[in-house]
Amino acid sequence: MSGTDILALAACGLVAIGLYGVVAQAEVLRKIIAFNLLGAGVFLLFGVVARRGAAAGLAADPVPQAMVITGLVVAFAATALALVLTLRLHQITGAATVAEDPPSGAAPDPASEP
Amino acid sequence: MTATTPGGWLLVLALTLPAGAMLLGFVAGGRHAQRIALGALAIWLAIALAVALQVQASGAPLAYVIGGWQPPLGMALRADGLAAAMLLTGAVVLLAVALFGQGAYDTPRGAAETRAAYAFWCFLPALAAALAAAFLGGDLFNLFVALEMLTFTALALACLDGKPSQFKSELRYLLFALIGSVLYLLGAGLLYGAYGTLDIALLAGRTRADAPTMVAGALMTAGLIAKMALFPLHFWLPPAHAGAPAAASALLSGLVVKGAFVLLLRLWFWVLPAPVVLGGGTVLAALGATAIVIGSVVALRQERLKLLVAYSTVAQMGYLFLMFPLLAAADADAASRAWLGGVLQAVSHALAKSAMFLAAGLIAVSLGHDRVTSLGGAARVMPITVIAFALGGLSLMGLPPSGGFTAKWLLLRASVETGQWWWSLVILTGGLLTGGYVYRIVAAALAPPAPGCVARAVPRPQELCVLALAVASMLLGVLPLYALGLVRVGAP
Amino acid sequence: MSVVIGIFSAVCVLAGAFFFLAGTVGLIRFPDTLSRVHALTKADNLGLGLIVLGLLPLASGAGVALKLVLIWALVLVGGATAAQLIGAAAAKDER
Amino acid sequence: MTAGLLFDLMMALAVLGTAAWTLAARTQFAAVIGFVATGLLLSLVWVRLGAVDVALTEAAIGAGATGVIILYVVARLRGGTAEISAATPSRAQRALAALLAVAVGGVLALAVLNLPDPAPSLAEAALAGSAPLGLGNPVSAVLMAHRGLDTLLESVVLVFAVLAVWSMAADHRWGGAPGPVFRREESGPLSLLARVLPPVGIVVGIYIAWVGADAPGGKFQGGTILAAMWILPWIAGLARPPSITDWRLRLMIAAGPLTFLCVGLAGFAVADGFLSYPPSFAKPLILLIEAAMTLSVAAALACLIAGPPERRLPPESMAADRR
Repeated sequence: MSGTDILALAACGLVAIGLYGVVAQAEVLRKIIAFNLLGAGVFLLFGVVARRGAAAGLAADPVPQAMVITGLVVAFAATALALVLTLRLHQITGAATVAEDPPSGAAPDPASEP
Repeated sequence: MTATTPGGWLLVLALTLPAGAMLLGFVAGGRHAQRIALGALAIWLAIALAVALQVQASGAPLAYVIGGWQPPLGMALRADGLAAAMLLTGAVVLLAVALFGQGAYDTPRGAAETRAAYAFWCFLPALAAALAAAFLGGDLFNLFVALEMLTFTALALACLDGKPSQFKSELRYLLFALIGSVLYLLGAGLLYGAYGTLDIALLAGRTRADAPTMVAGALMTAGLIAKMALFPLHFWLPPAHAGAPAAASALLSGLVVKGAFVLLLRLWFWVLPAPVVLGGGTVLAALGATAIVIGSVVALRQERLKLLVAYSTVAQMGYLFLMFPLLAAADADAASRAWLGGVLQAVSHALAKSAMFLAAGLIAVSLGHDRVTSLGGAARVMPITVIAFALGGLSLMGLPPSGGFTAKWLLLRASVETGQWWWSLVILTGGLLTGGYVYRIVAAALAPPAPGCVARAVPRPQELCVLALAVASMLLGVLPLYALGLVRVGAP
Repeated sequence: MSVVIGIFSAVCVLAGAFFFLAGTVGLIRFPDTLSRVHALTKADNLGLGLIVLGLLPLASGAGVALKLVLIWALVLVGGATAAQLIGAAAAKDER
Repeated sequence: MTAGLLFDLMMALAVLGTAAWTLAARTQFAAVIGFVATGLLLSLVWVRLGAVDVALTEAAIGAGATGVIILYVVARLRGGTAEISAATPSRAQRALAALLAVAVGGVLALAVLNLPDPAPSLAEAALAGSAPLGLGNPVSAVLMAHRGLDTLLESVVLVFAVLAVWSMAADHRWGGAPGPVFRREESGPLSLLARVLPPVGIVVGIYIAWVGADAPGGKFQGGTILAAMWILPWIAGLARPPSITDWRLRLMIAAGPLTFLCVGLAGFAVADGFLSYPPSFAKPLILLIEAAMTLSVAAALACLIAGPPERRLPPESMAADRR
């Protein structure tokens, strides 16, 4: 087993940890953190793929590296958006989870819209 | 080897024009954003039409190699019949929704910029750019970026009203969509590791049925069906789509979910090896069949018009999955019919469902509520809107002469011809249940107004936009067969 | 000559690593926020300083050496400010 | 060789350990700290993987900027314990989630360890493709030329995100400056830092963006540092951010993708088509795009971190109110 294989297993572990956190935690904020761990695991997998493709004197294949840089920026934007929505939800309703409301609030009243 | 075809530059234009319009509208703001968006969407429709005609005329997919860099190092844009048909559908729906949106999101001359109007007029061309990227993209990673463009746009459009009740269901939607994207990306990473490219044309026919490919396929499929709200991952959709303002609901249910659908088709019928498709297709179709039955039954029991229409989306998306096992069948004619039927279902649902959501929005504005039991009098105040709703409903049911009929008939025939007759039972049951909930609405709207019910008239131009969409979904059913041949260009 | 430089670098970097270790032990073992911050910033600033000092003779040119010193200076400024802010917040909490 | 193996093993265990600790942390604050620690360890892992560009981006954006915005929201969420405990999944549900996670992780491991050997790679092609562009860093060449469409769309996505974040504002706050109001601090460490650091930080940020053409670095890493240097005076209350309706701010955010788009379309006229560069002008054009993108990344990141406007009125009218 090579060092890259060990890091590949770490990527798989990170994906599993992130996935568990996203599913099993209640607070949205913790879900968002877990989502980022999941994303980090996915990017790490790209890193392992890049490292395996080291050739022509380069330490790693540049194409997956470029994809990760693009992906990191997109993931940051997604996180920012999710956090703003979390904060606004909390400011307006005081909620910190996305659990179903009690039945009375389950059907949003669209009557007031344009 | 991909080569740029004549007319390939149209694909570049289809992607850059709405993106540029969004950026310009973003900077200019206010009334300018509105005019830029309307102008850009009109030109975009012309471009989409030109792409469709070119594909139809040449009988071969269009392609454009970006920057002259050949895949696998570079990337290509491609438009086969599927992409051209979806692009055209997107352009028609977006332009109709934009014209409809002039009612609610108009910024009069001299008026200050408002939040909702600014966001609406920036995100319409944004959605056009996202759809163009998703339909034309030839590279699986580039399609990931397109998926995220779709997610951000959809989320912002859904929150347009700024209603507190909306934030929770939209946040839930966002979490689902983001996890879906990440799973998709994970699969793409594995595919790159296995084949050293993410170009769809290069992957096609090259993939092996080994562990990395199978796992990648499973992860990407899971991510995409979460975004498409296939049973049992459907529960985020109805509140998220029903709570959005009418113009946004129409776009979310009509177009946004179709972006993920096109990606799923690309994955299954271009990238994954045939044995996987054969086995997995039946699983997907079984989930789709469950979605058809459960979505329709739940829709039948809804008290609110918009929620009813949203549950109907869950059911209608189910039909799209019936094509998967049929396409893998040995009978080439039947497979070709299933392909045409499936794509037509996506197109006709986009047109019909956006018409129905816009109609539901107008009804809610006019009556001040959208309780199904007290829609009485609606047909008197706004006959055009109710007719449009009913026409859309006919297409969903699959009654002739609608686009939905052609689609469902083709799927039905293909399922009998391939010996998988059980799917035809699902199609028929779904049609009956759909008839049930559409009848419920139309009958309630035709009833005399309840005493004390005050219904306001709605602007005629808005009603006509809705009618145009509904009529378009009907016209699809009377199109001559050679026009439908477009969808077959470059089919798997 | 190069042997002397090598020994000098190794001693400095090892000493720096020791200070980092000490700072981290302090972070974990000390009872309250103020003493933890105290242990961390002091020890880490010194540790990083020693590591930079050890790496300086190995730098390939004046530009690289300047960058190394700049890194140390920036960490020093950032660490000092953060420590002050954390300390102020901790003091406010106690009151 | 074994020392390297041991180091990789330690790094892997440290990353997994901090990640698990992040999930188990008792408070949200502790969870964020765990997340940032995981991110910093990951950037070391990226160096081990030979991807220094990614290591910089991970440290700047993955751990740094993401950590900052999460922390900023944690500080503003209060209470809701009853709701949280009501929504917490039951023991059986959590066991099911764990089973799912382990299954996905296991299957994934199986797939990764079965990737073909020798691995397919585009390294050679990318290296050959970056020489004619005059770029010494093949990652930059892939980002700017071979996969330029990704980067173009990504920069457009950043504008989408800024607009989406703004559109979450309350209606009556439209036209305000991004983010909450910070009290002006005349003295104190933060105020001192906000005065002393930006001149140095701006130079460092521009340097990192500039050096990206030939060495690890680039617009995203440099832009993040510039964004931090812009936000610092806002937080210290020393400078007011511009109003979100100010066209200059909007142009700053959109300048990068607009420049990229224009240069790309100009390729139709002066080169081989969309997003191709004329051979003799490739490097200056790429540097032009990089410069505009650095500015836009900095502005967009700053706006994403600040969030939607929370002041009642734009600064000018606030002054008018007081009079």
